[in-house]
Amino acid sequence: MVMGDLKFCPKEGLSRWVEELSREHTVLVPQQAGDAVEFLPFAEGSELSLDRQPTAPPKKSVFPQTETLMRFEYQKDPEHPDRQTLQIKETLPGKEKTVILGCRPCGARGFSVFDPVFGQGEYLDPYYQARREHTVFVSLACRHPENTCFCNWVGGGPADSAGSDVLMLPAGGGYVLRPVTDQGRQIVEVGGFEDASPEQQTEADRLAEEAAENLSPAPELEEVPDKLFELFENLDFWELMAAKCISCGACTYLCPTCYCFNISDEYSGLQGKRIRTWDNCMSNLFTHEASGHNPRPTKAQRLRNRVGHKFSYYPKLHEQVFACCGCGRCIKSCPMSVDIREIVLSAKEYADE
Amino acid sequence: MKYVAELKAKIREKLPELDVVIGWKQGFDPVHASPAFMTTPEEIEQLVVNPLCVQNLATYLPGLKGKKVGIVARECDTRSIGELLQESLIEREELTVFSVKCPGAVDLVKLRQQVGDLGRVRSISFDGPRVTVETPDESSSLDLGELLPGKCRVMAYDEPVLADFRFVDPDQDTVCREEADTDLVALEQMDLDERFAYWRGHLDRCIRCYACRNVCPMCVCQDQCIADTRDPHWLSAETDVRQKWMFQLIHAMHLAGRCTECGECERACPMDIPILTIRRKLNREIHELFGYTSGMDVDAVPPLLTFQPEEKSITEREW
Amino acid sequence: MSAGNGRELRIVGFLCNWCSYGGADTAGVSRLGQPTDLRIIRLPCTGRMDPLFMFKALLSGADGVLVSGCHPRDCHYSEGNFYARRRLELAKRLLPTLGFDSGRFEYTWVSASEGKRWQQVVTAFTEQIHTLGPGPKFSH
Amino acid sequence: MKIGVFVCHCGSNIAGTVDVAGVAQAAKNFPEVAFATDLLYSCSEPGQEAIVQAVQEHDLDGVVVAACTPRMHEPTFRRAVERAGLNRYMFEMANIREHCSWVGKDKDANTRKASDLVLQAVEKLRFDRPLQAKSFDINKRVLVVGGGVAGIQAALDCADGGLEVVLLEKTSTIGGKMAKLDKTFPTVDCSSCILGPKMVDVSMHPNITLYAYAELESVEGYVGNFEVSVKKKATYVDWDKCTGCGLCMEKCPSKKAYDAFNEGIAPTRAINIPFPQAIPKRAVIDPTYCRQFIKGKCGVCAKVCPTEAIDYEMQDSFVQEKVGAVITATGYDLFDYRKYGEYGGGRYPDVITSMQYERLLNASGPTGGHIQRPSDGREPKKVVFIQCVGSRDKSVDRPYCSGFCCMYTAKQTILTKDHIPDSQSYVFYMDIRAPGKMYDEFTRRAMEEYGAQYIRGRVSQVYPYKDSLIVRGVDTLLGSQVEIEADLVVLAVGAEASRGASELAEKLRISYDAYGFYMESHPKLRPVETNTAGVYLAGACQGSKDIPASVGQGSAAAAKVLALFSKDQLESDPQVALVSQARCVGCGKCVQTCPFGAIQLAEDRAGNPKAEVIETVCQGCGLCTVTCPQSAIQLQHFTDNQILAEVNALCQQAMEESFES
Repeated sequence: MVMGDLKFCPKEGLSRWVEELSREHTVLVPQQAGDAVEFLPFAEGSELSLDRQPTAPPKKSVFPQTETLMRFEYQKDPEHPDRQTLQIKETLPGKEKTVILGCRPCGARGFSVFDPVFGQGEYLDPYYQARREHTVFVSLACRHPENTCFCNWVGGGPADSAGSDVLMLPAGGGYVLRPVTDQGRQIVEVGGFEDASPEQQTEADRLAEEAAENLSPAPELEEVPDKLFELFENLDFWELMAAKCISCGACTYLCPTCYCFNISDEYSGLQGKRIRTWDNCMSNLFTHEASGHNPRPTKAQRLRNRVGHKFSYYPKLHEQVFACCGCGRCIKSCPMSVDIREIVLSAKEYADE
Repeated sequence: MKYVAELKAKIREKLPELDVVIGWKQGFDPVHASPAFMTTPEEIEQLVVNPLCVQNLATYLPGLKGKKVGIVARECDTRSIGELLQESLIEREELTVFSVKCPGAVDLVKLRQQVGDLGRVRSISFDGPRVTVETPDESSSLDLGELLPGKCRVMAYDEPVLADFRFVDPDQDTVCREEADTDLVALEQMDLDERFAYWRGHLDRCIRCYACRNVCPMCVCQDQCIADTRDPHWLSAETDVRQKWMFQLIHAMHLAGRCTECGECERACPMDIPILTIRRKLNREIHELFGYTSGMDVDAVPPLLTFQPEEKSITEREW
Repeated sequence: MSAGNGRELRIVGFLCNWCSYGGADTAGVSRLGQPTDLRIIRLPCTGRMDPLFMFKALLSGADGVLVSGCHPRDCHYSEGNFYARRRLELAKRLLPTLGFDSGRFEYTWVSASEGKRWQQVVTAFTEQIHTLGPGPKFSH
Repeated sequence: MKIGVFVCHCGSNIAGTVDVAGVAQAAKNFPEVAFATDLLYSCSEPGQEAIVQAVQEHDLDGVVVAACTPRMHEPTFRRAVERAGLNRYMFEMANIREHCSWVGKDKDANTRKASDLVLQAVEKLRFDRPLQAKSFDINKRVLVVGGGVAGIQAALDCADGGLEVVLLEKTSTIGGKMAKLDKTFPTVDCSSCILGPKMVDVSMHPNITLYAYAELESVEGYVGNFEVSVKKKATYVDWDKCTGCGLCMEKCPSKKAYDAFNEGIAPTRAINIPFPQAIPKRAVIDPTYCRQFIKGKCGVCAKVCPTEAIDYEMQDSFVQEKVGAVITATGYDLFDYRKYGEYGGGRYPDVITSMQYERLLNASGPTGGHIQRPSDGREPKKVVFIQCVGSRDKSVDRPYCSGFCCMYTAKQTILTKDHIPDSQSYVFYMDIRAPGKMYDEFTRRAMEEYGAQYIRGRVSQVYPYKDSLIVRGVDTLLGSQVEIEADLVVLAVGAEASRGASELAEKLRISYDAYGFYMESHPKLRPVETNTAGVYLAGACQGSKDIPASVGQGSAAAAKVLALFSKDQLESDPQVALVSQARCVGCGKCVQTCPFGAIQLAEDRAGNPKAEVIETVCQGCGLCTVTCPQSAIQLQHFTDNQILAEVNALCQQAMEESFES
């Protein structure tokens, strides 16, 4: 780390910085709405809600729930109404920069699961790429891991910088700002902060370590991808795991790493648009085929897919990386308290037997 | 609860005749209970009954049709069971109801407002109306009455709608009570524009996860819900607030005269949208119009599946 | 002849084929002038009137919704309007809670012979919607 | 899909207040519209031909006609598109006449509206699917309700045409009002002489089953297959045994019973045969007057009856009949003359109704055809007739003209002169309505040959003076007050809907107007049909009518039934409910609400309960579609998607505003 890179932002300086940033960029900050905490555009008077893990991760800023892929319009020849031409309008996202400030490291890390799918390799997704390139993540390191946190299981940690452009480390009644990327550095510069003192840096490191120690120890998961694979045909196991699941989409829609989508056309008169919307493998319709056949007719098969995808199929495709950032939202937002950790461990133990 | 031992014994006794008994067990942390599907004596040992057992287990019953099912149910939960029976969505012969006197319930949103992030709670214990919560920073002593979900404040249930076995502690009082519906009253004090803005604002948060629908014991369509189909195409896949609002109206209207106000929809909503209010409003109107309360009488006909040639409570407009 | 202030508002009518649609026809045959805001959707019976159509119309930008069917006891299908009355009354009562004036939705009964009554209903309802003005909109 | 749009001028009916060509031009820009034009008269032969040609030339898949109401010409155009080779349900109508050009004055607004209505029809049509009718067997029996002259005619014509007829009559004899009349206008021939033989024909006809003293209890089913329950009211006389000898009536000690047949001008016995030519000629006990019922003892009739037909314990009984069509011929009732207090009807015995007067004139009436004042039996010399008693008067909610009172009053003045040559008749009238063959000539004869004095004006008061009545009125032609000292005042009471007509209509699911007269399907083109398939109208139940018109309608209704039954099978309307087996969860809510019992729970191959529609029983109301929360049962041609398409089309503008957001 280059000395002089680390800046200190006093607590009361935060909103000034955000205000400054919001002159040039859209700044999404966690704000309370109802009892939920959401990423909403900062406006004058917005109150930042940084104490709780945001209810929803910042996923939708890069991967919106509805992405318009294109607009189209039929144009008719008034003399020959049976002849019509189709006009297609591109709808790529603009190049304005968005800053997401106050997400947790796990929320930013989530995009590292997206990148291999949408942003690397043979097939590139221009919508994702455009948004990803123009979004800056200023993550807030966690001080107090929650009962549901398990980032350490999947390679993360309370002060993990993967996916973030700037890391905000709590210290000395404010934050030590640690730029991770050049974009991050530029963002920090806007604040005109003073360098962080060595004491502040030490305290920040100490608090980060403390937080990491407060996480329950991570189990060994190396064998899990294969073991889940072996359990694929074992429906009894999955029925047991899924007994209390109600097949809703709270887990997937709040998951920073779930990226499945559906594409549909919506019309109004002669105009229409092709949209891409989040899809949800817990839904019966996810694999409902046009013939009426559904290879995953029950919730057991769907839960198997969700867990399997995250802890088996994805890592097998992408260098043993789990498609999970350990944020624990699926656990705490589940109305029936389904615990993915329990399922992963059960799978591991089941295979052990 | 003192009766838990007795309850466990009874479940153990009946288990051989049953495919599964649904109850609650401790969840992933101190403040979360989780549904338990008990098939072995060991699993029965894990059964708990306390104010954290908030899930209405009746929601699982239609999915288990054809099996012999035992269910542990609070008084208000039996109202949902009554409605399911009334609509022939489950069979009485397949069902064994272990009715427990409700120990009260904790609205986790209210608890969070009192003690902060629930993910940091180390322990929680109950002693009559006192609730003691420990976090790494402090210990709080709270009043259970302050933590009750809204649904426990609008209707009082002393007795279950139906029960095969009943478990009550001798000194136990009914926790829920009938009071003015404060949420609804607050809403009705707003003017129309404010109410419109209220719903627009709240519903904009909806992520269309349909937890409200899937947790609802009365949502019998489940996989066939019209929210998901293109034929009929009631909703588009777009996520604008109109679609979200329309979905809530579909849900509410399909529950009209059927909703048992268990409040699971609102509890399940991860985005904390106060959707139960719409259903309560409809229930209140149904009661006023037809003198009907869903789920209380297994033999009644739901009000929207019947009519009177002269409707005493409907005053039609003169033109 | 939009009621009053010139600008038309969007009013969607749902009429049963046997009575009210015929009543609107009778009004037409008798040349009973009416405001032009209303557009009519023909249903076989008010029993086919899903209250959700009304919500859908209002959420889609309609300013008013009018349902009309056979008088109670006169339903071509015996009972359709009896069910409709319960469903529609309930839906109407929900509207204010959602932030819509309950006057944006009315249901009534007009027989095939009541052209005059139909004229009155359309005129009064259109005036009512114009008094309320455009419905709440979801501008972004 | 390729849609053709045809916008009708209807001469100037539409084109006068709608820019028809503009609407057609606008339609060219609607989705999937491949052809649009305007037509002068789309329903005319060249108009229909143009549609057929366009469908074939442009290879259209569906047609929208923007013209008059679909209630008028939908069947016409459906046939036209069928001729063009399309399925008849690939057609929609936009009603731009009754709902647009005829009710809006502003041409721009009308044109916009017409355009919207066409778009709405186009958007619905995009979801139309070809539907195929199914055939079903029919029961070629017909039920005729009402045994007056219209019902008798309908029953005889049907029976002669080879149909089995069930004839229902509320009173104990058929004949209706006509049986009470003395003579008929304008021929002055004897009413019972022309009706009597027809009544006998009914009783003798092998194809007719007559239930007298019976009422319709309930009706189930649909055209071709109705199931009716007939209530046979207790007569307390076993009609299988009764021979109609009349001995009981002669010996009955209760002599003050109300004589409905004679309009109450004289009492009758508690056991009674209304008149000698009654069909069936059977006695009925009126328990409100019978001593056996009031006091619990008497039994005279039972003792004297030679066939032991009397049965005091008799109860109402019910018979079930299956028929394929119903003709209602329930006739009319008379206006209550007491409602005009100023005429003294009901207070002064010598103020009587025209029908009571008929009974006084009739040789089979209680006076043997001698005109006698009810008060003292004296022969009246001056008779005043007051017309429009309960007709053309908004103040008594009878704004319509009963149509026949002018004629029967003229007849009664003639008969009065015939009976009492030195008598003088006066007629207070508003207008003379005599628009029938030989009708006006007849009223002239009454005035000119029989010297009836017609006074154009209303009567303000009738009051007793000594042993006569003073009729005070106004002669509007002379502009002076008139006072006539009358011996007898006859009120020409108007017709009103038969009592109980609305209850019957509800059972039959037919419409009636504000006065209780039944609604015909179309006032000009379908005068004896109702909007309920298989139910027809004959006679005054549809509106006041004289005898020739009633007989004509009786025959017309019979002809309709015979035409209906000329096929062995009927085609069911395919606009019925259809269950998506994949989406039905078998909750049975539709079964619970269907008014026709057209849905039953069956099992699919896996044994899951699924709703199943009995297509021929389903009437297509759509109640089930709304009841089903997952919309698994859809009313075809009115599916959720079709109605949503219409809603969306009408809200498109508002939708598009947000679409760009």
